[in-house]
Amino acid sequence: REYDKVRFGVDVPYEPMEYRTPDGELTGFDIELGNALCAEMEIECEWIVQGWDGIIPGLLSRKYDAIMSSMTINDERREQVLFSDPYITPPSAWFAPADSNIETPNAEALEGKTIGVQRGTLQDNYVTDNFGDVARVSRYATADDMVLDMDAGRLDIVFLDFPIGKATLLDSEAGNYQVVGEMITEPKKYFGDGFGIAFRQRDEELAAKFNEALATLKENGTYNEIYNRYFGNNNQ
Amino acid sequence: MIDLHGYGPRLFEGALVTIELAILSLILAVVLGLLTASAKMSRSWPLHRLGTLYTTIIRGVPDLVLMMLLFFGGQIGINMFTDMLYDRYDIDIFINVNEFVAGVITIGLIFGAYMGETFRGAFLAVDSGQIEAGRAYGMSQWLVFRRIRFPLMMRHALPGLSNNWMVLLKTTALVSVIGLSDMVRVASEASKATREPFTFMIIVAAIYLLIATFSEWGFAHLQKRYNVGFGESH
Amino acid sequence: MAATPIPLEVRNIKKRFGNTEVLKGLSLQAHKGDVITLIGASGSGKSTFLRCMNLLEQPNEGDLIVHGEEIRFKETRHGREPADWKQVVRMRAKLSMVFQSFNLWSHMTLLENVIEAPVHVLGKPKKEAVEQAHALLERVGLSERADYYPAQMSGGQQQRGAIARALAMDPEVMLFDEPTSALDPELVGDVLKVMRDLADEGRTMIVVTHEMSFARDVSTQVIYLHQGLVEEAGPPAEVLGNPKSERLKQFLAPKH
Amino acid sequence: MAATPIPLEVRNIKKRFGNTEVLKGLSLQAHKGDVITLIGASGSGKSTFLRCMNLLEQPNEGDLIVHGEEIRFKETRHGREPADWKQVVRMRAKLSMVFQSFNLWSHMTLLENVIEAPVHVLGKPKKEAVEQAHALLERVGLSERADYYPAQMSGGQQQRGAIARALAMDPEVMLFDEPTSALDPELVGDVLKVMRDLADEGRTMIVVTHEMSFARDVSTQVIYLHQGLVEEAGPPAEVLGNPKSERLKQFLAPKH
Amino acid sequence: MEALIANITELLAENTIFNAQTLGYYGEGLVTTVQLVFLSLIIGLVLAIPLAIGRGSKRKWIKMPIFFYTYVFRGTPLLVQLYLIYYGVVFVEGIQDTWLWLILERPFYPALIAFTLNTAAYTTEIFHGAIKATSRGEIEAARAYGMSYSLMMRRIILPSAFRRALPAYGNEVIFMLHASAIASVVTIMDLTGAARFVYARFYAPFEAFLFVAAIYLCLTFAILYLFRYLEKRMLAHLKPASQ
Ligand SMILES: Nc1ncnc2c1ncn2[C@@H]1O[C@H](COP(=O)(O)OP(=O)(O)OP(=O)(O)O)[C@@H](O)[C@H]1O
Ligand SMILES: Nc1ncnc2c1ncn2[C@@H]1O[C@H](COP(=O)(O)OP(=O)(O)OP(=O)(O)O)[C@@H](O)[C@H]1O
Ligand SMILES: [Mg+2]
Ligand SMILES: [Mg+2]
Repeated sequence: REYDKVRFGVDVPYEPMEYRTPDGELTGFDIELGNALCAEMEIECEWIVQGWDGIIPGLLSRKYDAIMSSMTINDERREQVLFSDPYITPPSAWFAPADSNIETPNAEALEGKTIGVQRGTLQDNYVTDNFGDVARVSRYATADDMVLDMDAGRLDIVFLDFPIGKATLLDSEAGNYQVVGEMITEPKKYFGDGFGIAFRQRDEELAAKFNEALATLKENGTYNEIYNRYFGNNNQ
Repeated sequence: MIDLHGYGPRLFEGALVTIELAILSLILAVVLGLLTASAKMSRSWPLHRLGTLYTTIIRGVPDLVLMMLLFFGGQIGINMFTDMLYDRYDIDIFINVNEFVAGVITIGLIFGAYMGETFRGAFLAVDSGQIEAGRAYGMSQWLVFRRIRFPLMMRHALPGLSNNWMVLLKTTALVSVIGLSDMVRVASEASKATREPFTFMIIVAAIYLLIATFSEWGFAHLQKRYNVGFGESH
Repeated sequence: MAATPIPLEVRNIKKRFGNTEVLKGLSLQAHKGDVITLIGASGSGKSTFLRCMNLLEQPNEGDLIVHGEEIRFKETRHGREPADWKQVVRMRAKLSMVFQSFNLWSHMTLLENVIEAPVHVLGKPKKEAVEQAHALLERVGLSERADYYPAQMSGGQQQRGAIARALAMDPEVMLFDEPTSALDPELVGDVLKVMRDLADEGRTMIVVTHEMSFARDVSTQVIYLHQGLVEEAGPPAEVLGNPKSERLKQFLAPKH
Repeated sequence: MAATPIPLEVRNIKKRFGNTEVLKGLSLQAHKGDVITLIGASGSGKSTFLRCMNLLEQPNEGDLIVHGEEIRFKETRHGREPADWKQVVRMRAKLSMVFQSFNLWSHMTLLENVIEAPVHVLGKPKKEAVEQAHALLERVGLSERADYYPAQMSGGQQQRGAIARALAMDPEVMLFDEPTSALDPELVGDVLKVMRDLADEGRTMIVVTHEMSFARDVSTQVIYLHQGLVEEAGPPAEVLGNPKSERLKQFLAPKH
Repeated sequence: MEALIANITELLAENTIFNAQTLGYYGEGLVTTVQLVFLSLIIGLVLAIPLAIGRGSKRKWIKMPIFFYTYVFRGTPLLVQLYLIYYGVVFVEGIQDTWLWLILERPFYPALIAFTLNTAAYTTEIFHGAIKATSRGEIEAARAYGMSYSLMMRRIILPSAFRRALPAYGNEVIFMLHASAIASVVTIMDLTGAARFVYARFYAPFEAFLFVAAIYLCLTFAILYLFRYLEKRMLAHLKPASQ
């Protein structure tokens, strides 16, 4: 089967992975990488903005052919969709106010605290399963609501994708927040294999083509060029 | 002046989407509402049942769920058909359920049910003597409806209609779940990007209030028009 | 040379509501110029009879012949119904009804009320209808009120307006259902006067009424109904002046 | 020994709506047992006069003395008003009004309608009020209908219910505003009969009516109003039997 | 019948979504939704009655503020109201140090406040309309029988207005139940919150949302049934007698 055009579903904004400039132009790491992949395969690509709640149904109902929207690869999702090889593996991290007394986020330190997560993310699953019994988990629709509530004093600590946390907490509110503890990428059960592009199960051919193109970009340096533009000052 | 961080034009476009969506859904809802009210008042048992089923189910299911079911479920239904064509006859087509159309249909369907109830109450409030007079003068069913039943009914229906419209207007924000950039969606993107949630919230609220003000004004006009003959005596 | 057809003929009409038979076989012939009054106690079936004549109620049995044309019926699941609603609509346009509670359309001015049916049912040009309407309103003494809404007029004025509306259809037969009984005593006179004038002019009319003086002075025939049957009928002098049945005698006795 | 005070006395009442003076100075004394009928053409001010008596309208001038107690007024920005609303409430409880359109409270059964004011205004124990209500409903022939809602009763029944409601206050004076004119002719008799009984019993009543037979046979005094003034007043035999003014003569002439 | 039960058990055994844990989430969500909706409706109703009376007052300084309140709360989305009350209060200087913070800290009360103010605004308008429609004659009768203003309100106007308002109010209750779905925006795990959570864990949108739709449907049926019962009882006076 010939593919001359691929439509991507994406949920914005999720800075710096995918977001819009004020005049409505889509940009971000996912977008640039996706465009580069298409260029490599010499097919046209189109981006379709879609809210997160409907992003998998949209794929399954063929509103678009792929999802490239910071979606973590894991087993439960694998039952619904087919993933490409991971194209980035960002760690997750704990963020707390600068004056927080939590040093190592473990069950003991988090006892009785209120933890913020973004609803439906792998961080949510991780926190719910590991600390759900000792701490209160507040689930937010967006990372920004979470920041607002941490400002308000309703949250003690939040658990986020590191790049997101960095963009929303460290860069924009310099000095108010700190990273607490280690970067976290294990266990795979939660943190999966990094972000992947999702396809419908039957489109194996298309996924294979993308994997091939991704490998080429990693080899020829295009990938690194884009990566450095977004995460350059960080060695992750 | 409030700094919109360059989101002004998109907010404006979003507001247009909201208004178009609201008005088209309102039209659909009114038509469906009239049909439903007629069905529920009809002598025919199946029609009556159908009307009741529609109003209960639709009012029972949350709007968001209904929206997703219709949009994605509808698409999957169509896809099953096109997949079958592909598998059997090697015909490869994709029929896309347009999100704007889906939004209008869903919101229209939801509010058709509420309108149906409003209209039914209003129809029942019309003095049956005046309908009878119409029939006694040889008017056909349709003529009676158009010239007498409908204008008399509107007087009773308008307060309920304006309430439903207020709710409908705000329900349009649901369409972001199916990927439409209405004003709420744009505002929420803008507030995330600029980290100024309240600025955009307030702007959205103000636009809604503005639309509400205009529509109240419109309703006041309609009220006046359909209240003709019921005012104070000379 | 064919005789002109009888404006309205009703043969052996029966009507049931649920299990009770309200009309038990009533017939009537209204020739041109006849003024027939229907009298009887409350519940005797006068209104139902009148409403059967223009099919606002569907009779369960019996025939209806309007201006020589017989209405066709068919049996349906819901009971007996006219076979051809177009025919009914056409026939109704020939019989104009004036209701006890006037039933002027409240969202239209008096003038609009009068021209409504001529324009939309008979397809008369609007200009012509308006002219005719003004003439009719003049006749019933309401030319000043053409632009008033029903709610702005007294009961007597509304009823006279309703008569003008009925006349505008230029009907074969006019049906009146207690046209004065919703009126204050002072307003009754005006309406009765208009009706007398219509009778003098040779209009064919069928009138349900409690106004014995009208029945006596104006009508050509009086029919006394009792429990869905004609108990006595004939010229007013006979029926009212010299009643035979006990019941009618009692009905005619003064009330207080 | 002090004489019992007069139930109701009205002195020189004037009432304006906007610029038109509707009542131009009317007086009246209702002694115990009096049945006063007010007659007059439409618009002559009968209803307004009656409504001024229990202050549903505020008279612009004039005095009101109920059972020897004079109602105090004060001037406000909105015009003349009662100085003490408590006094008005107390006074209204002594004058029961029966309306043309009955005005039974539609969300209450007939029995509830009758006990409402005695229990909540006069503070009567509920049990006692219910007993009394049953007796009153019996009197007006409605004992079977105690648990019906107004919408489920005929006009005549509603009006008799309204009379029972008025009686339940055991009023000094009963005010009736055209109590029969919203009724079908056949139902009028029932209501008039109840009113006759009340008169025979020695109730003080003031009645606006079009029923000349009632005025003639039952009332002790007839007042003929014309354009807000008393044109003639006196015993019915005199006023109705031998009217002096041209206008009254015409008013009394048969209509058809 | 047995085959049906067998079928269902089989289905339940096969599915990975509806286990004790997720059903627990749904259960808690149900409780939260019912609490939130029920409480805000009750309080909203209690507030709406005096407001509706005041809305029809002749005095401008009573009437206008109430009109303004209903105008703003009916004219703007509940989501915005909730957002401002939950996230916005923080911008009030020093609120964190007062006892108010004890109430506002948890999301439940801000949500309750937003819902209550919203439903009170709609209910005020509904009642206001119904009060305005009270038959003039019945009011006159009440005055003529010596009822004071407050007695008349209590015994005649409000009871009959409430009955008339019942159908419209039934709609409002259903609207409120549906609107409560946005509570999850401020981290409350209501029914919709639970559904989103389950969806996010298992990526089974149709199962998760269809199930919750079924629960909402049951709740709506309960409400419709209740109102049908109330209407039957309280609107008896509008129907002709069935002797
Ligand atoms: N739609 C109906 N359903 C059931 N019974 C009806 C209906 N319409 C009329 N009836 C009954 O039919 C009988 C005759 O009613 P109809 O109205 O014709 O009497 P009427 O002679 O016009 O009385 P009135 O003088 O009170 O108007 C009455 O017993 C009435 O109760
Ligand atoms: N609220 C009002 N505002 C202005 N004018 C009024 C008002 N109420 C009554 N009127 C006028 O006062 C005059 C007297 O009215 P009223 O109702 O007392 O007459 P009536 O004798 O009872 O007449 P009817 O026999 O028709 O009931 C009429 O001209 C009427 O138009
Ligand atoms: Mg009749
Ligand atoms: Mg009067």
